[in-house]
Amino acid sequence: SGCGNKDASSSDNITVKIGLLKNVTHAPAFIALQNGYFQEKFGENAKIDVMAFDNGSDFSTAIATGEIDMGFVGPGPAINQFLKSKNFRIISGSNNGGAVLVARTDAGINAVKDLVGKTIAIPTKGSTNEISLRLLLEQEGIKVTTDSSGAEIITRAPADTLVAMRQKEIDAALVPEPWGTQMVQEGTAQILVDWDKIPPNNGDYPLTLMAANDKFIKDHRDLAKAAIEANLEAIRFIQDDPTKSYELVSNELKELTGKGMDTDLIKSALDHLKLTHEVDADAINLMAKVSFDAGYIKDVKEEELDLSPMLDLSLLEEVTQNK
Amino acid sequence: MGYRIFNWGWKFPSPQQTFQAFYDGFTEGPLWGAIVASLRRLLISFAISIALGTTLGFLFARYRFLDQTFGFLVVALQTVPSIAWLPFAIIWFGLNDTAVIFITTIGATWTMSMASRTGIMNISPIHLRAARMMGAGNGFRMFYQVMVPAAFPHLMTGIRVAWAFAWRALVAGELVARGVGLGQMLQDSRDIGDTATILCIVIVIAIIGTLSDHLCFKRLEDRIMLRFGNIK
Amino acid sequence: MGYRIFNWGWKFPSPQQTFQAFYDGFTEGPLWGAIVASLRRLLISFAISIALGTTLGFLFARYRFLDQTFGFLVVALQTVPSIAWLPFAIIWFGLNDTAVIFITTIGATWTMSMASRTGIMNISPIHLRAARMMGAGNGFRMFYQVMVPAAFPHLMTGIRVAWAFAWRALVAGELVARGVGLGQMLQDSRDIGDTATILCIVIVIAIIGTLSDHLCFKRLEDRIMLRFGNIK
Amino acid sequence: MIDIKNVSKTYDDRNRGRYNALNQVSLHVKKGEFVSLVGPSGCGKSTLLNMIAGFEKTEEGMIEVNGEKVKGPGPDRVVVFQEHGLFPWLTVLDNVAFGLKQKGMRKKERHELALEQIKAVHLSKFAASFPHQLSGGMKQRVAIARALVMDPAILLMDEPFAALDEQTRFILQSDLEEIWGRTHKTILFITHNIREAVMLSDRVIVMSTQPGTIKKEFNVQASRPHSIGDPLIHHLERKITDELADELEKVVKGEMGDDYRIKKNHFSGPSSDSMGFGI
Amino acid sequence: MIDIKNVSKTYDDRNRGRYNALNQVSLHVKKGEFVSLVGPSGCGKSTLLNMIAGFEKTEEGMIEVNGEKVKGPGPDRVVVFQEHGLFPWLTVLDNVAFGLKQKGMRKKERHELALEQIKAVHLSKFAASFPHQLSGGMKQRVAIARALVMDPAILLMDEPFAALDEQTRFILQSDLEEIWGRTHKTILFITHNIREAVMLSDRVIVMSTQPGTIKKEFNVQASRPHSIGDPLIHHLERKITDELADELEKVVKGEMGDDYRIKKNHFSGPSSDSMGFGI
Ligand SMILES: Nc1ncnc2c1ncn2[C@@H]1O[C@H](COP(=O)(O)OP(=O)(O)OP(=O)(O)O)[C@@H](O)[C@H]1O
Ligand SMILES: Nc1ncnc2c1ncn2[C@@H]1O[C@H](COP(=O)(O)OP(=O)(O)OP(=O)(O)O)[C@@H](O)[C@H]1O
Ligand SMILES: [Mg+2]
Ligand SMILES: [Mg+2]
Repeated sequence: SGCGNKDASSSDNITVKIGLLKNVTHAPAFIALQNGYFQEKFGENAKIDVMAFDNGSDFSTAIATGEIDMGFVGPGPAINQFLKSKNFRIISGSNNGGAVLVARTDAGINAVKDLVGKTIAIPTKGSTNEISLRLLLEQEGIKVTTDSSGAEIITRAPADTLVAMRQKEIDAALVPEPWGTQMVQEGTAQILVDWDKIPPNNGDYPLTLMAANDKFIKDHRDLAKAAIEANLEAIRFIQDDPTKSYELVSNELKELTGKGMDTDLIKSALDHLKLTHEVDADAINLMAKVSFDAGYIKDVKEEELDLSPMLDLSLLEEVTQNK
Repeated sequence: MGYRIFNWGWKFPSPQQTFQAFYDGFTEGPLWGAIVASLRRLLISFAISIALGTTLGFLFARYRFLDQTFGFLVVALQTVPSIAWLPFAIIWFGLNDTAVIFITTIGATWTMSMASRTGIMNISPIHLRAARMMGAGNGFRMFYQVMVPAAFPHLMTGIRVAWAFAWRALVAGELVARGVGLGQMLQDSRDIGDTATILCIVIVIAIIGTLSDHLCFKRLEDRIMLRFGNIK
Repeated sequence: MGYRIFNWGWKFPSPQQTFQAFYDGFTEGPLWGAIVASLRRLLISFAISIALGTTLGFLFARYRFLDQTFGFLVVALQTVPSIAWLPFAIIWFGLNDTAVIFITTIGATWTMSMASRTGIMNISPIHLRAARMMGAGNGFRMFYQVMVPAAFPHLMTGIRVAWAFAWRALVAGELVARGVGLGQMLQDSRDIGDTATILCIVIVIAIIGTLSDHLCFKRLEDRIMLRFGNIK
Repeated sequence: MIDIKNVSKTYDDRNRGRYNALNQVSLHVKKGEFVSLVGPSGCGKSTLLNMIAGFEKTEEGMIEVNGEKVKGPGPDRVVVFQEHGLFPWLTVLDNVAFGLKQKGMRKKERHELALEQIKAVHLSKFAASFPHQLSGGMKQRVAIARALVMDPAILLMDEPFAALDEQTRFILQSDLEEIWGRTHKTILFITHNIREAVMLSDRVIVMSTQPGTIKKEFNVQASRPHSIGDPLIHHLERKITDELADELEKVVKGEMGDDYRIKKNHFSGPSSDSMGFGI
Repeated sequence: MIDIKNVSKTYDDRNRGRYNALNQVSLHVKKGEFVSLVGPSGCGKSTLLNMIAGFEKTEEGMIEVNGEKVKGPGPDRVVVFQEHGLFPWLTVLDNVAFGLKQKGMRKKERHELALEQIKAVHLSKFAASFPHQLSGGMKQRVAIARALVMDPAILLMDEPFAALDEQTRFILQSDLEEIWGRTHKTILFITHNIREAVMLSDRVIVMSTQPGTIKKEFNVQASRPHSIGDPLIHHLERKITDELADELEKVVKGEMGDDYRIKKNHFSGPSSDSMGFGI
């Protein structure tokens, strides 16, 4: 396979710094780590350093500053950061979908249009989830405001969202899985829009992508390709043996945060996303437009908003063609 | 790592960007509202802290057994960054103003009570004796007629440090709390990597801090100190 | 909202849970490592702050024009919670130790330099005159032989406040920085809603704070004050 | 008026252990009498005065004022301290009126009374000033006015003029004499200045140290106002000086060891015709 | 030794505007002479001394020491301050040795020299103590030792004994006289105590105030050691007292307004046979 063409000069005594978020939606990365795919593909001489982030914007800052070489991130923060620093690329997809809109059981919300005058939580400003939410609200003609004439969007770390929902601080939340499922299981919330109805593309939008620093791609193209291979292999593994995957994901989570997770939750999370290496450029451009409209993208004119330079799918092509 | 600082680019906003952020913030953005909201929270917490802290300090200075039992606890609490209480505040009060005010109050009260304790313990015994001799008693009249003014220089120092602590706690608390505020703006700007707005908030905070220090505390202190004839 | 506090349940860890968290933290968990790592960062930043702050303060006290030009800037910077610098620190240095140390240093330096400035400006002119008369000159010998010891009571106050500020900045910085540390542990525990560990970290911070204040600063201050015969 | 019987006082001192500051002191001060206490530093003069004022508890023995046991400070026995003890945050007027305010007197009334006393110490111009704006002598004047406005039966003065320079001190002495002549308060006056004691008092009490006891009493039987030229005053000053010289040597030796001795002749001077002076 | 020619000094004062502290002062102090400066508070005594010490700049006129213009403080003109000015963080020994250390002297050597001077002021027992552990008189002794160890040509003393109680003051006076007799330093001595001035000095300079000028000079031609009994000393004290009384009245009136006047007879006493005293 592709891992055979290791270039000794490139992989000797190098530490590859891989970034990821502590979310179940990063399952392929977790599996690749747990099963040692990265190590296997990189070769013996490469060391792997894993850095876990709480949110995508920290991740994006880190990849832009060279703090990490490559990793897994959502498109929202990646777009924001790319438009500023333009020094990293999206090299592959990992999975799509994976987020749900839940509403508090006793908030009297039965449809998206009921969200007028309600408070909806998202993990971070500019995140992929916010973009979905804004699209969703736009479809129903609901404005984003800070008063009761529209819907109010606030940011909450997912862990805080659980508490906030319990305390009726928020009425709804568009969160990555398994947080939504967890709230449903707790009985505090119910699913309002399921993962495969979330825009854009009804759940078939990029949620987790692989990104790599320009410098890393230039100096270690082989390692970048090896990482893509690891990702592909992990995706296959999950598809082949989901039950085993749940356990592995839980183990990785325990390593990253000190606490594992119920396999049921992991199962529901994985059920709610679509594993794929493909990257939908149109969806990304649409997301960028939403971000722009929300005022998150500054110093760029709308007509110049072209994100094709952010995608560098040549490595992915090389890997898939080698198969 | 230091070299990075000089490799500006997107890492530091240009003056134009900062001006633009100021302009946007004040005209269409939430900057003005954020300032007002933050100041409101700050002032509420600050007032509570000062009143509570001064009273606590008085009790500690006055009742030896309190000082010996709970005194060390206050010292211990004083050393805990109020941000560490944040998780509890969120659980107890929710992600709302109450939590932020709680955090901010906790951040400023202990310092204030230590300052008040020191101030009252350091009152010249001659003043206390003179007051008692002239019939000021030992209770509340003594407290507000003699102890508070006599301890004023110390109290003032306490107030200034408490103010600084309160600011720190406020911003930290607002970073996670819901609503409008400078801390929330900071967090939002960070999320979308908007360094110009971040710088603009830092400048706003610095200006408010300097102004409040200069216009309120320093002036008050100077006036009081003038009265006291610069005794230290 | 206050009633919530008494509606414990999941909102406050029981003593057993807390003990368990302590036990786990020290035996298998990262508590010990976190303490060491945090203290390491803290001490590095603190040393830088003290040295830098004292020197800055001296320069401000000594050179009027510096005081009048940059003095107000230091006051302004002092009022900015160091957490507000965090986004910049992250962009400049990355989510690593350097960023945390930067934040912490920034948090403590300004206070220290203000204290040092006040301390040096308040040195009794008689001491300065006596020293000059006996040939201590006007340079470095004067600085370390007379100014530093004479300003010691003020410097000590500055050091204690700087220490408190440094702690606050450290925890705030660590909340987002990567690696091992009390702040990171706090954040992790918060993410998984582990209130017992949170309380346990709060207690650890309080104990470290109290111990360091008692064993280092208070002792040092008392010894110095004893020497100074309790002059204020 | 003031009755002190067998009073002793012991302090727990960190360095010296139990320190016997006063030992079996008995003293009687009549109404309207001006009594001075002199004695070397640390002999317990202030301790005694503080016990009369009610600031310190009497452990052993008994102190009665006007036939009543002293239980705490009260406006009938007002103290004038060496460090004036004015409140820096109040104006001269408010400082003087403070005691009246505590009695619940109305603002107008108490300001009138206070102004009267301020006038009596020649400070009308400074009623609105703050203490730090006054010179040391003026501050002591305010302290005296503050004491007099309470109209106490007894004035207790603990080295009230010690911090002043000699010129000011002299002026205040003559002011005090004038006030005493006018109001005939009972005054207990502590000083290190023997001339001051002799010039002002009806009776001078010499205390000895370690432990503090009353060593000797001198009646000043000269006619009022006492004058420096009066040979009686002259003679008394010499005698008290001699009495104190022994005590003083004791103290200095305790401080500096036996290698130091006071040249005795400096105290009484080479010729007996010279008057004693404030040692 | 010290040559002062037509020196004037003006301060910019916040309240009083430009304040003329010294006006055309000329003074010559010979080598080995003991000269005292007396005068009412604020007449510029300290200002003059600080200018000689080099702490204040001379704006007008000229000050020469040993034929050289004064440019700044130096170890040849050491000041003993009223508030002693010892460093609280150093032991007595280190305080005294401080000046020698600045000269670069080795530790052993400078400690030896310092100990010698400490012995000379009878404080050997306290070499390792810190200043706050000493009494006021002992602190002034250390300050004198610290000055003497530098072996300066000139000692400038600004009310060195003013903060001490009378007994201690007296002892230090006689100590100072002994030191001067032994070392024959040139001493400029400021005091408010006329007796102190007359007893110690070869010459007493009386200054007047607003602006500070030299009003009169008195030579003390009595034989050393001066004795209180000496009629010459007696007489001189009276004369200086009278000289100062006018100045004093000027000051008091300025402070308190014209409604206050000093009872003149208190100053010189009713009978001319009494000696003058420190007003
Ligand atoms: N609170 C105290 N604790 C311990 N010792 C004390 C206390 N107050 C006074 N003393 C000691 O008691 C002794 C008498 O003190 P006191 O102040 O009465 O002396 P004094 O005669 O007034 O001296 P001075 O003339 O210096 O004012 C001194 O040795 C003093 O150290
Ligand atoms: N730095 C200064 N700024 C303004 N005025 C000053 C300053 N130093 C002294 N003066 C004024 O100059 C005058 C003379 O002061 P100086 O200290 O020389 O008096 P003095 O004779 O030593 O008085 P005392 O006997 O009280 O020590 C005073 O009126 C004083 O207020
Ligand atoms: Mg006393
Ligand atoms: Mg002077």
